[in-house]
Amino acid sequence: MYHAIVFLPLIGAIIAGLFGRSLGAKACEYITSGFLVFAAFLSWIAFFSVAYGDTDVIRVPVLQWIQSGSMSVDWSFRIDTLTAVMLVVVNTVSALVHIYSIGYMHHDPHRPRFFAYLSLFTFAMLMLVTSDNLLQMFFGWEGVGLASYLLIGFWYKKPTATAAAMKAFIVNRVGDFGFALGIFGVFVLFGSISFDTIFAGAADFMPVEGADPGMEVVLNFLGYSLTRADALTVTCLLLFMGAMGKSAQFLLHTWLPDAMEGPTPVSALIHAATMVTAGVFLVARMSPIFELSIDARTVVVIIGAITAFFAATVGLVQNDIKRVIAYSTCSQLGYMFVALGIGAYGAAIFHLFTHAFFKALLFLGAGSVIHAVSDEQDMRRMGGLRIYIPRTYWMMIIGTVALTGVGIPGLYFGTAGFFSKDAIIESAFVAENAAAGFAFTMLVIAALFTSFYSWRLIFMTFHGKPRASADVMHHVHESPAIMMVPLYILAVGALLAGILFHKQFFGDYYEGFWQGALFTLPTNQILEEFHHVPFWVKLSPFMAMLIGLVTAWYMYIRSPETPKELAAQHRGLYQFLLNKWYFDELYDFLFVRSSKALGRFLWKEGDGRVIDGFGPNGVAARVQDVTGRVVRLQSGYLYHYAFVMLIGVAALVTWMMLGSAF
Amino acid sequence: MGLQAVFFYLFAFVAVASAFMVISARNPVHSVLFLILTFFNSAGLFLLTGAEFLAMILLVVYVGAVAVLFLFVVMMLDVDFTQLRSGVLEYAPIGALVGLILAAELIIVLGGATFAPEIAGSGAMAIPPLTERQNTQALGDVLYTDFIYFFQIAGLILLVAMIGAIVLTLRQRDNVKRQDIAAQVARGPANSIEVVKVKPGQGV
Amino acid sequence: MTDWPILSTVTFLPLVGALLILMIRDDSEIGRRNIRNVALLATSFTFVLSLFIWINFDSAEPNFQMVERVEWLGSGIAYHMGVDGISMLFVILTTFLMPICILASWRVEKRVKEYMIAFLVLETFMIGVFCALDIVLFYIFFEAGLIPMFIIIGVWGGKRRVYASFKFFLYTLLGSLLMLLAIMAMYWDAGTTDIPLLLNHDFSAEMQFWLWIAFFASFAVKMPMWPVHTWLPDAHVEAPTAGSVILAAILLKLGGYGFIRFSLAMFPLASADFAPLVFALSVIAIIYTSLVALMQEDIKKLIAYSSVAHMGYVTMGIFAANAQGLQGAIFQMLSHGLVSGALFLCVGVIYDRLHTREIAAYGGLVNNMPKYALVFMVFTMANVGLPGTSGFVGEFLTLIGIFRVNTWVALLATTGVVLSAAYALWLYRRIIFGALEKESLKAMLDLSRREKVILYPLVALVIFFGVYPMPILDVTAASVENLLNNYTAAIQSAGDVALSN
Amino acid sequence: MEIGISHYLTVGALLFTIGVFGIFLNRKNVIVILMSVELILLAVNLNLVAFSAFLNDIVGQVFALFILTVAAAEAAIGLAILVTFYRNRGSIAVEDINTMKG
Amino acid sequence: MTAELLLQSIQLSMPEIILAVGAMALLMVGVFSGERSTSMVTGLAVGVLIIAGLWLLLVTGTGSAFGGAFLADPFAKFMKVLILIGSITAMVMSVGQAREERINRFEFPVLIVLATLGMMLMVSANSMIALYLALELQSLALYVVAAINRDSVRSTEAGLKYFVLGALSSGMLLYGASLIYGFTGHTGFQEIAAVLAADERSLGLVFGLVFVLAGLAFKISAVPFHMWTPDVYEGAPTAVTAFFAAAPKVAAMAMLTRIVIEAFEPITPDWQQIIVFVSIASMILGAFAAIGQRNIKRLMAYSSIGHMGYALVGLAAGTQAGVSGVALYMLIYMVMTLGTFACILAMRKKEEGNVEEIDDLAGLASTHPFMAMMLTILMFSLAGIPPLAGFFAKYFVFVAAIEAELYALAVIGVLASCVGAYYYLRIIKIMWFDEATESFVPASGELKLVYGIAGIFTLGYLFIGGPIGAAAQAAAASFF
Repeated sequence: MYHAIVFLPLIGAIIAGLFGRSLGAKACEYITSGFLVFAAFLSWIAFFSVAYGDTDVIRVPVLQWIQSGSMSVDWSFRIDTLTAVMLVVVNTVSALVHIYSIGYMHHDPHRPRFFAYLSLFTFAMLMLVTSDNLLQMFFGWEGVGLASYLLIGFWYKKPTATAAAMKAFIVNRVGDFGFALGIFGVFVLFGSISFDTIFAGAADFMPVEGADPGMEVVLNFLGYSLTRADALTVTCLLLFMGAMGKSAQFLLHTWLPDAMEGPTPVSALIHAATMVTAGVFLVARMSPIFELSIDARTVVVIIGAITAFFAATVGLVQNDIKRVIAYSTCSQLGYMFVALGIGAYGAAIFHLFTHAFFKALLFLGAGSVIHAVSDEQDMRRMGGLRIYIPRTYWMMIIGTVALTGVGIPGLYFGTAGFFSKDAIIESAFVAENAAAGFAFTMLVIAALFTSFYSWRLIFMTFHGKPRASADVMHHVHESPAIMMVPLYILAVGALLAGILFHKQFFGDYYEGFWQGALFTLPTNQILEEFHHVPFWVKLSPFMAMLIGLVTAWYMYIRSPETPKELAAQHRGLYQFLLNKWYFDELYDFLFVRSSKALGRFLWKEGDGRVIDGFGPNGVAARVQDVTGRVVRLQSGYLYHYAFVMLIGVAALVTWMMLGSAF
Repeated sequence: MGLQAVFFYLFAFVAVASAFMVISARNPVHSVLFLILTFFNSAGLFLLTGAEFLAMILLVVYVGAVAVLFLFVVMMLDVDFTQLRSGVLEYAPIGALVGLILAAELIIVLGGATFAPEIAGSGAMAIPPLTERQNTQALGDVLYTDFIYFFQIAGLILLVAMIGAIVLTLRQRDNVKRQDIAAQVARGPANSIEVVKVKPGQGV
Repeated sequence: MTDWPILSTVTFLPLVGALLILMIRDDSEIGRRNIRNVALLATSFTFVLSLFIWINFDSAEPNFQMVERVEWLGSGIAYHMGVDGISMLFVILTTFLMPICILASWRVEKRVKEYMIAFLVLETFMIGVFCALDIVLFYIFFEAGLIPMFIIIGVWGGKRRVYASFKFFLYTLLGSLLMLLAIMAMYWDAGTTDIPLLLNHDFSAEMQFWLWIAFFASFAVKMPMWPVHTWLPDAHVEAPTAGSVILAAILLKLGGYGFIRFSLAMFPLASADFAPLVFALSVIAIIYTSLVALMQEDIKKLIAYSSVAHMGYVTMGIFAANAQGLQGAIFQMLSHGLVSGALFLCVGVIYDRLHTREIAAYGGLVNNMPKYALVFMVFTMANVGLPGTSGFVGEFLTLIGIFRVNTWVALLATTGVVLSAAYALWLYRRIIFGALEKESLKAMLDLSRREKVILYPLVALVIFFGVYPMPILDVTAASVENLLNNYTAAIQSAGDVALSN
Repeated sequence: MEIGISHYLTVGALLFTIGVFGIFLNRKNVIVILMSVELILLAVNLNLVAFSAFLNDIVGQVFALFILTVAAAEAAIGLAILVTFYRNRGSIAVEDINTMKG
Repeated sequence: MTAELLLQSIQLSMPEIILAVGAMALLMVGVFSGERSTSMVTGLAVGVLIIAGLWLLLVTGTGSAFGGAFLADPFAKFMKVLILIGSITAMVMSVGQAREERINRFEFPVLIVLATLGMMLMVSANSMIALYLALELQSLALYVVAAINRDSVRSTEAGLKYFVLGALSSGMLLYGASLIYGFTGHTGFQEIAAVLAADERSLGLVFGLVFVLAGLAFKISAVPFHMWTPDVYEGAPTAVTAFFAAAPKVAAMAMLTRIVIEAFEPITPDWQQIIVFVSIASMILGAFAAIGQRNIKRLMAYSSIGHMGYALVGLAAGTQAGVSGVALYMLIYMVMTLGTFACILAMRKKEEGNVEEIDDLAGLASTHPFMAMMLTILMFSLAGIPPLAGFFAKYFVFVAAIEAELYALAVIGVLASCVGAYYYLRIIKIMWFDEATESFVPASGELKLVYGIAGIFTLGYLFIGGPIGAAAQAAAASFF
């Protein structure tokens, strides 16, 4: 069964990719989507059998991969609850996106390729979540990167798309750089990179009460001799760097908004629901060692909090409908990392789970909107669409409600986001992490901003007067059923996932559900404590949500001039936000331009002038000089020749005489 | 200072001085004449060491043949010597320096060389006392016996010299009439007389 | 079968092919076709035969196998051939790539006869290098390869072919001459030129120092390592497609092979002492040449620079002197052989059509050459080191190997992961992506049948070995382990001596 | 002061040096160069004769005798070549003998 | 000398006697049958050389003759065979060119035979006097041969330069010989060695050594006594140059080897320094100066200077391996040189006749593939690239140098050979990479034969190197 889950998408991808031209687009669509639906179905079965069954971990060996010296890595699946959750998320969203794409990509001439990429992505993602060792995870990790690269650059004629694709891949690679080093570190510390060994070995690193923390040097890193604890911290941070890249965390986030150049279903699948959450998955998967390093987790919290806040601020002023959602994704990922950092792994995964539903819903809805307005993405040229595409409108509302976390504080009733996000905010309040207070503040503010920009999106798009050209408005139409059905399904998830599963993910059934897939120290009581936060804490996200909603309503429905005035008044701030804190410019200057300049310098000056100049070319020139001189010596005159002979003899005689004298 | 020393210094000085004149004289004819003078004085030095035959050979062969050959060639080539001497000796100072160094080294080492006393007079092929055998006879004794091999090679060398000189200088000019006795003798009426019939009144 | 001198057969079979071609006097089109066919047959047959080497190979045996030995030139020089886990795969790589190169040169019309002869002779020399078990014999093969390569670059090369061929020849010659001196010194010290015996000979520490430097001079140039790499871009750029393939895929590997076989195995103490130097140069190579590659405007030059960077991983892995590093290095070399060779073939495909290597001349090829774009993508990704392609395994293993030894080096070398993505993808983007605007490109056709035959097997192999590298790792394991055992034993005993003093 | 072997060797050395010196000092006339060569050979002969007397060994004189023979042959060849060259070139100035150089 | 000893001496020197008598007979044949007899005399001369060679190989034993002045040992035999092969080949090659270059004279083959005789005597010379006389016999013949095209300015200039400098060098050699005689009291090599071994060396003797070595270095054209070489090579008719580059070098090297290894063995450190110096200077100069050449004969002159430097590397080692390396080097060098000169002789254009510029070879690979192939092989071999014979030549001398711990010499040697490779490559480049210009007229059969054999030998040394190496070692064993 697990083979089928993982490999069906691959087979679909191969069929569509290699034989797409002969099979025809329709066949490819049906084959890949069919496989995916089947795989999704199997995933749910797996989910229930694993998460609700007794077996804690299932291991499915596939093939030996690398065996070198003491290192042994196999291709094999590790199915535990964490994996099962991910399987469900990935396959469900993927199946829905496949189906949705049949409609969305209807006019595209390269549909087989598109579906091949989608399935390939799904395969890679599945490899990632089912991996039994870090290397296989790395395979999936890079595989999704590749698929993302291919999908972002799907419309290869658009220079912006191909540039964005490249950017995504390279920025991800920066993260992978850390991830790879982290893997090496793990290998050196634990002697293996398979999870079982790592988790078993992690016990050795557990600080024992009262015992000497251990000054034994286990890792020499960059000239520092690291003790066990420090080594673990370093390793965790390196791994986290990988997570930052993939999950578009602060500093490595720049690729995600640009990735919106890809087709919208791609954004839904990859850049909202699945791939970007790989970082979260990684940290959760590696919870046995992250749990041991409080320093590393503090960093995680800080980064997560900053990301949540930062992305939300940028989201406030964006005009591209997909970019708003993208920043929102980024921000939500920050939430998840905060949860991971404070030790609330369950909450993080739960947010991941719910986020997949509502964010995919939002994206697909946005896609539906874009589809309706003839591929227009700028919200300033939309407005008033509510009447034309009511079903999409409602779906978007559901998504927004879920995202902003509408629910009744104190009661266990609300949308999916309400359960997962509020849990994170509350946990942050009670956590013992050094950065918890900071995180809490940031998250609340971010919640406010989230509410604001989400509603701003809704209001700008669907309310008010139509700002699109008449021609466009003339063509506005509701999407076909094949696109709407996935929306409905996701909407159900977005509404109900919270209520249905919160107890399992971080509530009362925690132990039975996870069965050890997430590791927490006995001292980590966060799951227990967050239930007992003060009421104002429970209320704060709700209030933030409300304030956001009201402000958005005021600014975009009530008095639409206000935003412009505000922007004019705070021009600097506005530009700062609009330009995403100038990160692209900064990076362009720091890395792109400088490395190009450096490359050119090394090429022209280093290789050309110095190495070749003093090396081969220089030597050749000197040889020519010497030759010229030697040849001139050969003057053709007898007396010169005789003279040279005489000098030779005289020199030799003198030499022998001196040699004998001394 | 005995008589031998007086003569040694006389011969030696004149030999060296005229040798120097050989290379520095403006006129090559003078050079050849100085060369002859050098040979004469060297022959004197040879005599002082008891190499009588060689001294004579030097005079007979060198002065009589080689030097005269030089003189002959110098005259024959009839070069405008005054024109040739114009020009500056740019490298002469350095050359002189190197030459002097070399000479100094040689003189220091050879002039001041200490020979192992036991080597003196311990020749492998002793020169018989003059009273017993004259120098010429002594040479003759070994030259055709012990040194027959060298003698033969020397002969070959002279052969090569002869061939070489002929190859390089002997020319058969095409437009020069030569007497061919065989042709003259072989000439008979058959191929030298032609009978021509002349028609009357027309002439030849 | 056991007594059959299979190594010699495989080595000299191409030469027989060359002689056959020499016999073909016909200069017409038919004659040329015959020449091509003979060359293809000879190389293919060699490849098939060489597979028997793999089949008969005993992976568990760390020592040399299929050994042939005949007394030869006196002074200890013998004709001694054999393979072990380290060298065997290079033989296969060579024989595998040769038919591909011949096929890739199918369109060569200029002096076909000499061309094919040059390639066949080159193949003999290359196989010989990997099989030679006498160090002088090794040297002969090693150096002799310069001759056909010089001719290939010079006669069938591009505009600056003369400069490139001379640079290539003299650069490598200089390095190898120093090695020759070292070989002589080894003969003097050990009294033999037999590699298995030399492997067991303990050279004094001082001697190792000098010998190591001399060998380094040769192999570093061949590799090539920074800063003696500048011949490579020129040679690659000017060489004809097949020449570039051979150069990148096999000739560069001679350096790495030499490092493993000689520097590391015979001079362990010096290797340990010099490892930091090698690491430094490797890291510089990785970063420096990657940055330089970023700015190239010539496709081949870019790939050439990337080769230098990739070879940086190899040298680093070798001198990490642990199983991962060493096996990674070997794997990386084999993989790079496939990948860089394939990349040059890809360049050749478009070069054949447009006759320019300027990156700027291309763009949007995916529009009319989708198959080509796909194939090129696979190799680009393999070049980037994407997991699942063969490029990854080697890179990963060498990095993990070096991480165990020196984290600074590992850290800096890992940046290559980012940089390689940057230059490779940028190249891909500029050539393949975008709209098809240039008129000259619109007429370009997708892969022909011949090109498919050339490229598809490479695609398959690159992916196969990325997913299942065990065939290679299995073969090399025993020999590498043996080598490392000797290495550590030598280091330890030297340490003991130092302590006892 | 007794006249010993050293005296003769000194004279020989001087003659030798003069001969060598003459070769490159003289650049106007090849014949003088040939004469210089004769001087060198004379120096050698003087050495040999002196050694012969000193060692009381006749071989030295025999050697000198052969040298004289060969020197004569050499002079003949040299002059022959010189004459040939003169015929071609119309000059025996040393400075003119450089159609080939480099 | 008793009749018995004389007879024994005659037996040992029979090949030489054959040559001497043969030369005189040929001279008479030539004189009596006039100018038109050149080709016949040439043929007969080749016959004489071959007979002498066969006699040498098959009949002559080993031993010393003529009171120890003449030595017939394996080393001499090896070298003599080389000399004979060189002479025969040069003579064969000269046939085609004789007519063209107006050296079509019956004295030419006679002089070659006499020169060859001189060389053989050089190789066998075992005393200073024998050495000098043999050397002069060879030199005088060579002076004449260099100028044999007496109507050409260049030929006579070559002869003149060669003569003047050669005379100077023999003067030096003689001066040295006189000193050695004076300081040891002997002219025989063994006797000299015995005295040297017994007594402390004196500086005067070392001076003598320097002068003798200078004189010999001239003959092998080693730096700084090489100055005549380029001019003479260029000026002399090509067939003559081919001869110059081959056999006399072998003879002079053999003589040098014998004198330092045999006579001066007790003062090895002294001559070793000189040889090392001369060797280094030759290798470097040969490498550098050749780069600037456009005339291929001149280039080959520098090339031969360089090669003598490499051969001296083996001699500098002074060991048995070194001497065998030298012997082998001379063999391989001679073959390569003769082959190359055969190619140079084949550079004939319809209009211009023989040409000598390197650029005239342009595109040879497409116009004359076989010749180009052979010349390429020879060039790579001269550059010392394996698997060609030139590599093995270098290998064995350098091994000897390393064994003698002459590291600096070896390092400089390989560096120089890398520089030197450049100009050989340049020739190959011109042949292969450049576009063809006017092509040469087809080469005559004997030239094809010569360069074909040379090329195949060079290429096939791999297969025949074993026995040849053994022979060289046996030759070297005569001294140890």
